[in-house]
Amino acid sequence: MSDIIGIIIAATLTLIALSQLFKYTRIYRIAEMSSIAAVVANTTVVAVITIITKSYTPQLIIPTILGLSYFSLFAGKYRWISRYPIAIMVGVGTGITLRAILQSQFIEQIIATIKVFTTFEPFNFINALILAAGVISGLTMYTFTDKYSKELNAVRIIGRVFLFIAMGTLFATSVYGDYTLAYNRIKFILDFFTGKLF
Amino acid sequence: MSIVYKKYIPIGITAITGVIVLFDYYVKIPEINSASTILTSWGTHLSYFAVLISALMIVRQSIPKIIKQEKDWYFYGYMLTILIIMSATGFISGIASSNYSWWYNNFYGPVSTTLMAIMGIYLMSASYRAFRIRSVPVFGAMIACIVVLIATAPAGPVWFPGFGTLSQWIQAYPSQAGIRAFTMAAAIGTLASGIRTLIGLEIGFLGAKEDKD
Amino acid sequence: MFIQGRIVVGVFTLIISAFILFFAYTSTRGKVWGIRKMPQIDSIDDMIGRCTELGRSVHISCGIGGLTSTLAPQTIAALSILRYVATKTAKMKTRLICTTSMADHVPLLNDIIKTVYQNENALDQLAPDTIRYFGSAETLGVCTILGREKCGASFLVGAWTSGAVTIMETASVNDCITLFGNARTGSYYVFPFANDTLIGEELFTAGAYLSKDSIQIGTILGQDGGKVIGIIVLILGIIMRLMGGDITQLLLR
Amino acid sequence: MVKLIDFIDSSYFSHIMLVFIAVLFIVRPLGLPVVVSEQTKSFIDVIESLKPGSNILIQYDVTVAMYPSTGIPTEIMLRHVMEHPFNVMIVSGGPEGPKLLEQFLGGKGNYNIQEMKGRVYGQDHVYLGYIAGGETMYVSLGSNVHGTVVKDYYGTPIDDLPMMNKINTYKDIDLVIICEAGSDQIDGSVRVWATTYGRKLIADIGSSQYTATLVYYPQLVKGIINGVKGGAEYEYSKGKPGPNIAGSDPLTGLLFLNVGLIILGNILYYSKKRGIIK
Repeated sequence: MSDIIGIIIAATLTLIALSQLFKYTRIYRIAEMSSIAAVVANTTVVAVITIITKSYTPQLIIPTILGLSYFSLFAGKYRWISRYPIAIMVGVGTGITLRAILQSQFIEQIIATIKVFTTFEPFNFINALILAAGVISGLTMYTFTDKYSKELNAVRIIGRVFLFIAMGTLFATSVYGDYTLAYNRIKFILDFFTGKLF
Repeated sequence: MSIVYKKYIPIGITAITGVIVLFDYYVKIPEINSASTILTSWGTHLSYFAVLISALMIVRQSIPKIIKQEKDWYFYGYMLTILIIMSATGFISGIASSNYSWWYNNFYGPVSTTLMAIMGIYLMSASYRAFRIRSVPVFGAMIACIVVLIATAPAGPVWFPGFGTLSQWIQAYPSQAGIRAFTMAAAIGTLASGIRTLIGLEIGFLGAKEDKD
Repeated sequence: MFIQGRIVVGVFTLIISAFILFFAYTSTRGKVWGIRKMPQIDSIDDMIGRCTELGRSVHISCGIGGLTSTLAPQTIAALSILRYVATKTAKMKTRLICTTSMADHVPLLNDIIKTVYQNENALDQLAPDTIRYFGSAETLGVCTILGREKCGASFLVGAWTSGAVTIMETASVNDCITLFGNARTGSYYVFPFANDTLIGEELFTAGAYLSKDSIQIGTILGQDGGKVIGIIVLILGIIMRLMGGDITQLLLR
Repeated sequence: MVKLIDFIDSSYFSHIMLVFIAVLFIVRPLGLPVVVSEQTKSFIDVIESLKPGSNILIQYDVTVAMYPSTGIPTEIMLRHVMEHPFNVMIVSGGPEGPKLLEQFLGGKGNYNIQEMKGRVYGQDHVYLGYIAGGETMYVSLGSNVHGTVVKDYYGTPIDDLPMMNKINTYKDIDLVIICEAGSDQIDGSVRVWATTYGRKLIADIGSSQYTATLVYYPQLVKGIINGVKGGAEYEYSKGKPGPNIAGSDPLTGLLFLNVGLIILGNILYYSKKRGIIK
């Protein structure tokens, strides 16, 4: 029984959410509010359970106190106390990011571009040159100096073309999965009305 | 004086924390390595408290709307009801229980998958407008997009032989170059932004530049 | 003491950081560095001005990047933009709506927006529901806001998933201009759909550019130094490879 | 005329066309041709060239929201692997993996594994469940399986499972199959299994990961299944039409609709600009 009710709720919410495509109506807020409530409830339950079980660990006593200081946000004038936990979080995040960012996103990309040059055979060589030229002009597009602006602007346009070609390509390869999802939802609604789901 | 504990001490904390976590990656010094592990676990623990604050904020914003019976107040009532029922179920019977997952699966599941589907539908109407040739770069994007779309369609290569090879070439060279330039520049931007944060220049997260009381 | 395989990365990090610090240092000594105009960032003022004229509200969201994750710098860059936008809306008496999907952001947003409005003596303009938390259902919530509360501009900055398309399309139906700034490769293909874009590194420079502070502008020039190093290493590597050498092993040390 | 063009320019036109094409192809499938791509062919070849009794590790990281685009294609792959006399060890790096895989192992999916004769849990396939830790976890799993995992998904100690006695380190694993959707973890998996441990690697991934994976083909990743498209090619070459082939028809329609809309958009844009249509 609860399965059938579940399917009916799911189909109704799906239809309501899809209705937003054609016209925004107030009924759409039911779908919005349902999912917000579910998401917030879920994260809150997980957070509370974790806080209750973990806060007694000696290692985590300081962050527990700092975490409680977040509540100073509601105290108006003493809002600044909440900056201490934020400062720690930002420090951790920045440190973690700076660690490996150049390894995977900079050096390995350079290596991959160098390795494309294998032979002097014209077809391979020209392709490799296109790749290298694209990378270099793309990087030039991102320079911010106002010197040599005439010369640089010409290269910047070429770089922009490469960046946009990448956007077009990634769009074409990615929409495939998104259309699968769209088609599956339409099929779900059709199956619901033809009674295949029950 | 107040600027010291409102601004300078937090900046110092960020810098010290950041440098410890950063150095942990490069060196094998037991003190730094364990300090970094502890700090990382602090960060995770602190974000649970942020969740509490956020939930509290939602409740604080909704209740006045319901009491004053503002426009659409009953939607907020509905939200609070589900929020309370679901949290109670979670606390009483645990998050692994079937009661709890019934609520989660039927109230969030369909909407989240529908949202992905809506995104797919919107991508089509967005591409109709976005790939109108207004400049040279967009022309490149459009050509690449059409070639790869045709080659990706399961029956595409049958009807348009040759597009498969062309699409592979585009993906392997010009498009790859664009992605690489984007990634490399983003890496440098991230590094610069991180350094600005650590030396106390880019402190968007610490309120305004100066506090007036 | 140093871990094998990470030395060259460390050296690169040091060199690029040194570049950035050098340019910042010369700026403190009074040297003024020029940077090119970035029309996308300058358009922020126009977008807010348009909202003020039409009597509409401004929407901003700082993305999905948690503060302790590797997306943190993107979020911090977005927060710099938020601070600028909030200052403008406070001055121009335009309504601001700030949404978020990350609980991490909520205390930050509260602090920043309240402090900015306090500095502009505009705390009375701040509606209690200026900051709204939606969890991972943010897209749904923003679509409602854009439709119901007549937003004239929507700033989607920080790390984003491709779900931003939904917001942009809803915005275009509701005659709302979007600025999309993002540096995540996964949602790279979303850029063509926004009215204005901050592609990748441009997002990180926005905060420094908007500050109009000579030291921060100096650091932007330092970033150029990093790119020049990258290009030089790349060209050297290619030449060496064509002559039969191999630089790649060295780079992986 | 102006009204018609305004209607086409609005989003409603493309929404209606999309729903129309999807419904049309669901109701009346055309049976459009399928071309088996090189990557899919080599994917199947890698599996079929393995000796009987080989040990396979499947890394199952599919999420609920992406299941239609990635999960369904993995079902045919799982079924194909299970049909051969291999030892299959499955592990999930994402929390949503177990619930989805349970459907398959329990026979609720599109392909019924319970019907397959001769498959005994613990002797020829084992499911280790969800293990947190991402890339670090896979590194330690490769160096010492029994040290990383103590119990399987159903709570049995893995030392009691006869199959697990044959697998101790990465050296005992002959093939690694990645099933991945949504997360940006393909690079990490390639780093661990192909670069560090030098294992033979094939990938069954969602189409959003395809470009990222193509970089490694064919040096590190020996074969790729590209979402539902790859699934359809898989079913076609195995001669077993299933949900993927059924799903690939509407997709051909939708992708060509998209191409048509882009071209139409440009024609209308230029006609308006040049004043051909007023």
